[in-house]
Amino acid sequence: MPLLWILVIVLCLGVAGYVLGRQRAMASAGGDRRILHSLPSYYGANVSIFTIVPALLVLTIWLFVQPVVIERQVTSMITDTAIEDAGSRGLVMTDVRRVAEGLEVAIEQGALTSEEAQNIRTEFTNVRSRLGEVGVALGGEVTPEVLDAAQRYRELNRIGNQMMTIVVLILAALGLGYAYARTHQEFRARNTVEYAILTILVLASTIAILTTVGIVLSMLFETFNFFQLYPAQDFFFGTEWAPTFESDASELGLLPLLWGTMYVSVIALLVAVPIGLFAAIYMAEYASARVRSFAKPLIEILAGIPTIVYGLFALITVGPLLRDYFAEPLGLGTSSSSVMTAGIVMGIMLIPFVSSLSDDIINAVPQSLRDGSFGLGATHSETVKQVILPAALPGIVGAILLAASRAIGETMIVVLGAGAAARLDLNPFEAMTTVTVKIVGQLTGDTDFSSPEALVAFALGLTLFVITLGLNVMALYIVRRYREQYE
Amino acid sequence: MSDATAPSPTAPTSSLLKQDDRTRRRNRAETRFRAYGMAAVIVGILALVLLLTSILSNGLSSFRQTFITFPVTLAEERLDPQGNRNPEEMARVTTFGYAPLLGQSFVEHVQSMGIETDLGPREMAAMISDEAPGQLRAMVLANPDIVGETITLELLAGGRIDGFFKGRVTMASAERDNNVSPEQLLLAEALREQGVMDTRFNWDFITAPDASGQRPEAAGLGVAILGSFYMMIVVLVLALPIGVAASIYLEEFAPKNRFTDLIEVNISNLAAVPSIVFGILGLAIFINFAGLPQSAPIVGGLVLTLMTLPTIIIATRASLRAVPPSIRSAALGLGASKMQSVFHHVLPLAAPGILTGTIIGLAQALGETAPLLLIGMVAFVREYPSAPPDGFFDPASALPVQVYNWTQRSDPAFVERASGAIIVLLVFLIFMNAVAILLRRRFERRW
Amino acid sequence: MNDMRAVERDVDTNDLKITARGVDVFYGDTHAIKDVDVDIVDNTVTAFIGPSGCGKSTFLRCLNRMNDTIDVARVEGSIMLDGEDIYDPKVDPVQLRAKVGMVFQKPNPFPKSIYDNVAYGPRIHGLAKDKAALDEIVEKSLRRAALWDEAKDRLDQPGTGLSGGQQQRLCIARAVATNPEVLLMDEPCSALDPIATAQIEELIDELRSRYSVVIVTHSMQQAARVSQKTAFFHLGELVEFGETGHIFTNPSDPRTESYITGRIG
Amino acid sequence: MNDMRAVERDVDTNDLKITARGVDVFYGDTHAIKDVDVDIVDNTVTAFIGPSGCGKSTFLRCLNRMNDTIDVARVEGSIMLDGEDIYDPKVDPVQLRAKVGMVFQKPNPFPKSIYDNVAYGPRIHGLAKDKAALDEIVEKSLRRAALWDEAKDRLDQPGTGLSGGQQQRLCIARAVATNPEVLLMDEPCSALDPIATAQIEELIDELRSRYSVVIVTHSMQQAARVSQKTAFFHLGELVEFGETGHIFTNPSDPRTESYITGRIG
Amino acid sequence: AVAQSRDNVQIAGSSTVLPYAAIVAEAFGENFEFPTPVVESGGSSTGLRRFCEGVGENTIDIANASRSIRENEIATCAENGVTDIIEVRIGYDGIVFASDIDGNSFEFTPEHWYLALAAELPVDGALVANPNTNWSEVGDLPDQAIAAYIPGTRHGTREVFEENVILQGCEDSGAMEAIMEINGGDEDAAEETCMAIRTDGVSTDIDGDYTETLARISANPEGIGVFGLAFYENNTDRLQVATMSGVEPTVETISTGEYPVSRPLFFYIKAAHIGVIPGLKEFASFFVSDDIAGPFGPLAAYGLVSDPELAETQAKIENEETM
Ligand SMILES: Nc1ncnc2c1ncn2[C@@H]1O[C@H](COP(=O)(O)OP(=O)(O)OP(=O)(O)O)[C@@H](O)[C@H]1O
Ligand SMILES: Nc1ncnc2c1ncn2[C@@H]1O[C@H](COP(=O)(O)OP(=O)(O)OP(=O)(O)O)[C@@H](O)[C@H]1O
Ligand SMILES: [Mg+2]
Ligand SMILES: [Mg+2]
Repeated sequence: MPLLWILVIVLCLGVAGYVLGRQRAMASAGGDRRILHSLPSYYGANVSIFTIVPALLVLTIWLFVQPVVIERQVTSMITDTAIEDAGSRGLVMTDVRRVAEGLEVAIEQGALTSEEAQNIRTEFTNVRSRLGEVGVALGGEVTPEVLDAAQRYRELNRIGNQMMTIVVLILAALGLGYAYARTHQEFRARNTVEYAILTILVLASTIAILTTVGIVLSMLFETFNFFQLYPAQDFFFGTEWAPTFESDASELGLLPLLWGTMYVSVIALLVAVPIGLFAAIYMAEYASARVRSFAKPLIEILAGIPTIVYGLFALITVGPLLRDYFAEPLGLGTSSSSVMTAGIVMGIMLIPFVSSLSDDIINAVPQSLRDGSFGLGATHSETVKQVILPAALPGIVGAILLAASRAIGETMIVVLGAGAAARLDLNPFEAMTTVTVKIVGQLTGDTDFSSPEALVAFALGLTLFVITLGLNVMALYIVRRYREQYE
Repeated sequence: MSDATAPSPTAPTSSLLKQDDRTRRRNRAETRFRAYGMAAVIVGILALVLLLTSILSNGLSSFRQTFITFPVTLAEERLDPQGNRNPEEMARVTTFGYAPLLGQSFVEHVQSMGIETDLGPREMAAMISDEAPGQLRAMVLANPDIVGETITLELLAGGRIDGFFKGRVTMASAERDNNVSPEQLLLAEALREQGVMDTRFNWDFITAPDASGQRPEAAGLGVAILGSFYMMIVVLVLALPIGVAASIYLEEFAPKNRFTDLIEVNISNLAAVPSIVFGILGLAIFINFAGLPQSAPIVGGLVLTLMTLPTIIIATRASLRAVPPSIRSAALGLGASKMQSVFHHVLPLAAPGILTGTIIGLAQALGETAPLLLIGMVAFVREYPSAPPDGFFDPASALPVQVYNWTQRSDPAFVERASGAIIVLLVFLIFMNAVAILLRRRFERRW
Repeated sequence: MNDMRAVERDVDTNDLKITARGVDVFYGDTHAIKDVDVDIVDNTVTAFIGPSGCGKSTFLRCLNRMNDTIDVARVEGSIMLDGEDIYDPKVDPVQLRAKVGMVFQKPNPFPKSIYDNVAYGPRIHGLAKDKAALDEIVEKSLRRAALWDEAKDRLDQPGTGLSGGQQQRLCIARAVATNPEVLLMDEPCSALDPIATAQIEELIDELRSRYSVVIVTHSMQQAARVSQKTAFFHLGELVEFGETGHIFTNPSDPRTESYITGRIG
Repeated sequence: MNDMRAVERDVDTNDLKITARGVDVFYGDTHAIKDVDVDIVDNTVTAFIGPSGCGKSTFLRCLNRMNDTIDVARVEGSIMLDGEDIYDPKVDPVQLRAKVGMVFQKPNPFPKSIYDNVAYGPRIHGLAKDKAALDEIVEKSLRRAALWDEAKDRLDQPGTGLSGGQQQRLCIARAVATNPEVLLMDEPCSALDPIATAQIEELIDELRSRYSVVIVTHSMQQAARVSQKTAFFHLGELVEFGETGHIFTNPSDPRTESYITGRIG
Repeated sequence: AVAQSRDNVQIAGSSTVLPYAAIVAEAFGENFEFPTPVVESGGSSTGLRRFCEGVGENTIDIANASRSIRENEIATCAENGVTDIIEVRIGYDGIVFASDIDGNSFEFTPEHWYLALAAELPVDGALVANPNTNWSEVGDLPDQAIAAYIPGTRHGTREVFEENVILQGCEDSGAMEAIMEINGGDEDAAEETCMAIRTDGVSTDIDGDYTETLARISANPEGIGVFGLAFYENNTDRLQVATMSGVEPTVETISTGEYPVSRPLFFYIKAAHIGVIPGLKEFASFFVSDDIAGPFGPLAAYGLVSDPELAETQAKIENEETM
C-alpha cells in the first residue's frame, strides 16, 4: 500500500478515535460533561494521540530500518568482485535501486507487466534500452547480477511494505482500542494530552541543544586537525594574518581578525542601536497607528534586502563618500573600504532587528505604568527613559543581542565594505576584515582542503563560537541584574 | 503627621501658559527626544528608499527583453538527412547543426528587407541569442513534421543588442567592445524600425531557468523561485512551530536552573554563529549522515530552519516575558491549567512579537546564501524541480543564490538581471510577510 | 449606612472543608506568614481581617496554591482540602483551583471581551453544553455580580475598558461562573459603592448555601455582616480565629480588640 | 467605628482653583460624562461620590488631562485651572500634571525599588538639591502615607512586591512627593484598613491647608469626614454639587437622597 | 521513501571553472536525453573536499579545480574510498592586468610588479620597506599612483600571480640574489621574502570576485586590477589590458605560452560513479570534445584558452584512465 494511503488511514483512524473517545467520555458521564474530569475534546484528543503517535513512530522507524535491512539482504547476493569493480557496495546498490525503480516505472507506464518485470533476463533483453524507452536513464549496461538483485530488491520491498502496512495499521487499531477502553469520566485526559504537548515542547527545545552539539562536533574534528598542523599559540596570539599557498610560510594569527570583528560590530551597533531604539520608541509611543502600521513593515524590509546589495552600496556609494569627505581631509588614509564603511552600512541593515522587536516589547508594557508616570507630571520622554525602557529591558537586550549576532556573522558587507586585509589598527578608516569573512574565504577558496590554510576556518568558527558564548553569558548576567518585572 | 515644615512650595501658582525654565528645558528635551525618534524612523525609511531606488533603477529593465522575429526555413537536409522524421535519428543533429540554419535565415531575411549593412553573415548571426538553436531544436524534436517548412519565429536577441535598446550599450562603448560592433547596433536600430526587433515585457525572466554566462538574455528565475518557495515552506512549517514551542517551554515551563540558563545562553549564541557554519552542519548531518540528496530544497530548508530558529526563539521569548504575570494568575485562578493559560491568553498577547520574529527570521532565511554553499544549492541548475512532495528532493537553486551568482558573472548584462532578481526576491518577501504583518496588526493591543 | 447590622447567623454545618496547619510562607527571606492554623468550615463564610500588609492575601493564595506562581514564595506546613493535602506532589493544582476559585485583590480582567471573560471558566471546564447554555451562565453570573445591567449592551467590548468597580464585579462574575466549591475573595468590594457592595454581599450569602467562601475585607462592618467565622491576622500571625460574633463582641486577644476599635494598624 | 463623625468644617477660602463648564466625555460612542459643571475651590477637599461606573474616575482624569492617553476618549467643554483653560493647545500637559497630581484607582507602582518609586517625581521635577534632600523627601512622603514603618527596611526592594494596601499607600506617597497644587485621589483608601485609612484622611486634611484635594470615594462616611464639598454623579451626570454637610443632610435631588440612604446603585 | 535515485550529474568546485562548466552543462542538457547537470560553485577547496567525502549518490561526481589536486587531498580521498580519480585538464585561464579604459596604458614586466608590490626591497645590503608609491618610480611607466587590486590569498590566481609575476620579477631584477646575500644564501627564505606583498594599503586584496575588482576600479580609476582573461574579454568596453613583457594577452599568445601568466584548469571525475550516474561519462566526453573545448568552440569564445593536448584528454576519458 502506498505510504500516502497508510498515512491517510492512520489519520482517519485518529479522527475516528477522537469522535469515539469523545462519545464514550460523554456516555460515561451520562451526557453531563460537568462530571467529566476534563473537557470531552481532551478525551477525544487522548484517543487520537494513542492511535496516531505510536503508529507513526513505528512507521518512521520502519521506513529507516527497512532499506538498511533489505540492502543487507540484497548485497549478499552480489559477489565481491562485482563490488570491487564498482568501487563500493553503496554504488552497486545505487544501481540496483535504480534498475528496480526503472522496472517499477515501466510497469506503471504499461511497458512491462509485473510478471515480465520479475522474469526479465539480461540474456534476452537489453534492459538498459527497454528502461530508456520509459525515460529511466541508467549509467551503464545492466549485469545479470544487478538485475537479479534488483528483482530480489523489488520482491523484498514488496513484502516489507506489506508487513509495514499491517503492523502500522494494527498498532493504530490497538492504540485506539486501548485508549478507548481507558476513557472514563474519571480518567485524567487533559493531563495526558498536556503531557503529550509538553513532550513536544521539550523536544522542540532540545533541537537547539542538538544543533549546538552538531555544530561543535562538526567543527571539532577539523579543528583538532588544524592544531596538529599549526601551533595553537601562534593561532591564538599571533598578530599577523597572512596565509600563503606554501603552508610553512603562512601566518594565521587570530587577533587581527578578532579585532576587526569587534571593531566592525561595535560600529554597526553604534549605528543600529540608537537608530533602531529611537525608531522603536517613536513607533510605539509617539506615532499614530497609521504611521506605525506602514513604517514598521517598511523598515522590516531592510532586513530582507540581500546583503550583497548592502555590500555594493558600501563599495560604490558609502566608501568613496567617507573617503572623500572624512578620511582624506582628516588625513586618516585614502582607503575607500574601511571598517567605518562596513560598520555604517551593516548598521543600517540591523536597524529593523532592534526596532521591530523592541517596538513589540515596548508596546507590551502595560499602559498603567505610563499613566502612573504621566500622572506625576513626567514628560513622555522621561516616562520612556525611566519607566518603559527599564521595564522592557530584557526584550530590548534580546533584540540588541540578535543584532550583534547578525553583525558578527555577516560576510558580504564586510567583504565589499571593509576589504579583505587583516589588520590590527585603530584607524576606523582603514580596511580590515572579520573572522566570519575569513571562515567563508578560507573554506571556499582554492587552497588545499587539508592544509592549515583551509582547516583554519574550522578553528576560527569554533573560537568565535566560544567567544560569543562568553559574551552571551555576560549579557544574561546583565539582564538578570537589571531586570524589572512589572505585574 | 503634624510636621509643618513641608518642602516650601515653589513659586505660588505659576501660569500654565507660561512655562518655567525647568519645564521649558524638559520640554526641549522632550522635543529633541521625539525628533530623534522621528529622525530614526526617517533614516530607516530613507535608507530603504535609497536602496530600493538603486535596485529598481538598475533592475526594472530586466523585466523587458528584446526579441527578433523572422522566418526560419527548416532545411530538411540539415535537420533530418534521412528524411524519415524519426525523432531518435533527428536528435543526432545537435544545436551546433541548428545554429547556422538560424544565422542563414536571419541573413536572408535582412537582405530581403533591403537593409544595407557591412556586416558579414557570422557577425549578423551573432546578434541572435545562443539560446535560440536549443529552443528551435526542442521545437523540432517535439514536432518533427515542421521540418521542411518555413516558420516565423520570435527569438531572443543577444545580450549586447538588448543592452543597446536599454541604453546599457552605446555606440561609443561598442567601439571598444570586443563582443559587439557599432555596425551591429546600426543594423539593430534599422531592424527595430522595421519592426523585426522589439523590446517588451518578458515573462521568461520570471519563469525560465538560469542560463550560462554566454546567454544573459535567456537567464531567468524560474528554478530559483521554485527552490526558494520550497525552502520557505520547509522553514515556515518547521521553524515557526518549533521556535514557538521551544520558547514556550523555556519561558513558561522549564524550571529555572543552571541547565535552562545554559540553554538560554546557548540559543542566543546560536544566533551569532556565522551562517556558513550551519552549512557545514547541514552537510555533515543531513547529507552525509541522513543521506538526503544534495542541492535539494529540503536540505536547504532544514539548514535555514536551524539558522532561523534562534531568531524566532529570541523574539518569542522576549515577548512572552513581556506579558504581565497578572494575566497568567487570572487564568490560573480560574482553574485553567498552565498549558491553557499559555495557549489561551499569553500566546495571543505575545503574538505580535512572535510574528515580528517570524518576519525577520524569514527575511533572513530568504536572503541567505552562505549556508547553501556547502549543501550544493549555490549552483547552476537548469532543471525545474518537480511538484511537491518530490520537488523537495530535486536539485534547485534559490533567489539569493541567483543574485549572488549573477553578480559574479563577467557579462555586464547580468548586473541588470541581478537587480531584477532582487526585485523579485523583495516582492516574494513582501508577499510572504504580508500575512504575518496583517495578523500582527490584528493582535496588537495595549492593556 | 447602619453598620454592624448583621448579627449572629447559624453556621449551617461543621464539616471541615479546609484545614491549614502550621503554615509558614516566606518571600525570599521575609517571613510573611508565621505558623498559621485555620479551619474553613463548609457552607460558611470566613472573613480574614487585619491591617494592610499583615499577610491576608498571602495566606489566601496558599489555599489554592496561587503562591506557586511567585518564584520567591515558599510555603511550608500542611493544608488539607476535604482531607487531602493540597501540596501533595500528586495533586493537580489545576483541579484544585477549579475547586477553589479566586477573586484577586487587584481586578485583572483578560484583555478580551466581557463575554469571553466570563465564559472562559465555563468553557475550559465544560460547564455548558452549547452556546445557549453558555449565554445563560454568562448572564446569570453577571447578574449575580450585579454587572448585568451595565454590561448587557457591551458584552463584546473589552473587559479592560470598564471602570474600576465594574472590573472588580467582572472578576467576581468570572469566578462565580466556574462554579467552585470554595471561593476565595480578596477584598471583593473595595471599589464598589454601597449598593453594589450590598448586592455582592447578598451573593456571598447565597453562595454560602452551597459552598464555602473566604473573604478578605478591611471593613469590619462587612466582616460582621457576611461572615460566620473571622480570622484576625497581624504581622503574619494568626492572632485570633473564631465565631464572628464572638470576635467582634468579645475578642480574647488585646490586639484584636485594639484593631477592631481602631487603635492599631 | 463611628460613622458620620466628621461634620461641617469651614471652607477656608473661596478662591476657585478649577472651574469645569459643560464637560462632556465620550469613549468612542459612549457618552460617559454629560455636560458637567463643577468648581473646585482652593484649600478644600472635594469628594466625588456616585455608583460604580457613573463616571467619577473619568471626570477626575479630565482635570489633569490623563484622558489624553486613552485613544478612544474625547473631552469637550472647558476646564480652567486658575483661570487658564487646561485644554488650550498652548498648555503643556506635563506642567499641568505637575501641578495637578493624581493617585490612580488601581495601584500602579513602577517596577522599581520603593525608594525609586517615591523619588521618581522629585527627581524629574528637580525638587531635591542632593541625595540627602531626596532621602528626606522620600522618608517624609512615606511617613505621610503611613508606609514608612513597613517600608523603611526594604526601600531597595521592588514596589511591586508589596501587598495591595501597601502599594496603594506607595502610590499616595509617590504623588505627595511631587508637591502638587491639586491632588486628585481616586479611591485612595479602598485597600486600606481603618487605621491606615484614618492616617490617609489626616494627610488629606493636612494637605488641604495648602492645596486643594479631590477625592473619589465610595464610602459616604469618608466623604462626610474629609470633604467640604461633595459632588454626586449618576450615569454620567452631575446630579448635585454643594457643601458636604448640606448634601448629606439635606439633598435637593431625590436621586442623591436615595443613593445616600442606599437605595439606588 | 528517501532512497530516491539521483539521475543528474552533480558537479562542484572552483568558481573559475564554473562558467565553463555551466556553458557545457547547458549545451549538454540541450543536446542529450540526460538532465542538465547541476554545477555548484564553492571554490576548489570545497569542491575537492566534497569530492573526497566518499563514493555514493550523496556525494558529487565531478570536482572542478583551478589547480591540480594535491597529494594530501588524494590521500584523504583514498581514506574515504575515493580511489579512482580521472584528472581532466580542460584548458588554461589567462591572468591579465587591466585598468580603466580612459586612463593611462601600461606595458609591464614582472620586475615592475615586484618593485611595486613587494613588502621589502633590498637596498644597499639591507631590506627596507618598499618606498615606491608611483608607477614612474619602478620603471618606465606613466606617472600614476600605485593602486593594485590583486586577488586575496584564498584565490588560486594569487598563487600564480605570486609565482609567475612577483617571484619572476624578483629574480629578473636581481633582487633575489641581493636578498640571498643578506640572509646568507637561504633560497627558500629568499623566495618567501620576494613573494611577501606589502600591506600598507598600496595593494588591496580582493576576497570577492572579478566583478568586485571591476567595481573598485570604477571607484578608483587609478587602480590596476588582476583579472581572468574571460572576464576581461567580456568587459573590453570598460577595461584596457596591459601587456606583460611586451606580449598582449590573447587566447593565442597564451596557448602558445608567449604570454607568461596563466594556469591550467581541471576537473576530476569519480571513476566509480561512471556507469552508475547516468550521463556522467557522456558529459565528460562532451566537455572535452572539439566542438566544445576546441579552439573554436564556445568555451574558447568565452575566454578559455584551449588545451593543445585536447586529443590526449579525450582519449583519457574514453579509456577511463585514472590517476
Ligand atoms: N477606556 C474605556 N473605554 C470605554 N469605556 C470606558 C473606559 N473607561 C471607562 N469607561 C466607561 O465609562 C463609564 C464611566 O467609567 P468610570 O471609570 O469613570 O467610572 P467610575 O465612576 O470611576 O466607576 P468606579 O467607581 O467603578 O471606578 C463606565 O461605564 C465605563 O464602563
Ligand atoms: N511578591 C512578594 N514579594 C515579596 N514580599 C511580598 C510579596 N507579596 C507580599 N509581600 C509582603 O508580604 C507581606 C504580606 O503581604 P500580603 O499581600 O499578604 O498582605 P495583605 O494582608 O494582603 O495586605 P493588604 O491588605 O494591603 O492587601 C507584606 O509585608 C508584603 O510586603
Ligand atoms: Mg492583600
Ligand atoms: Mg473609578
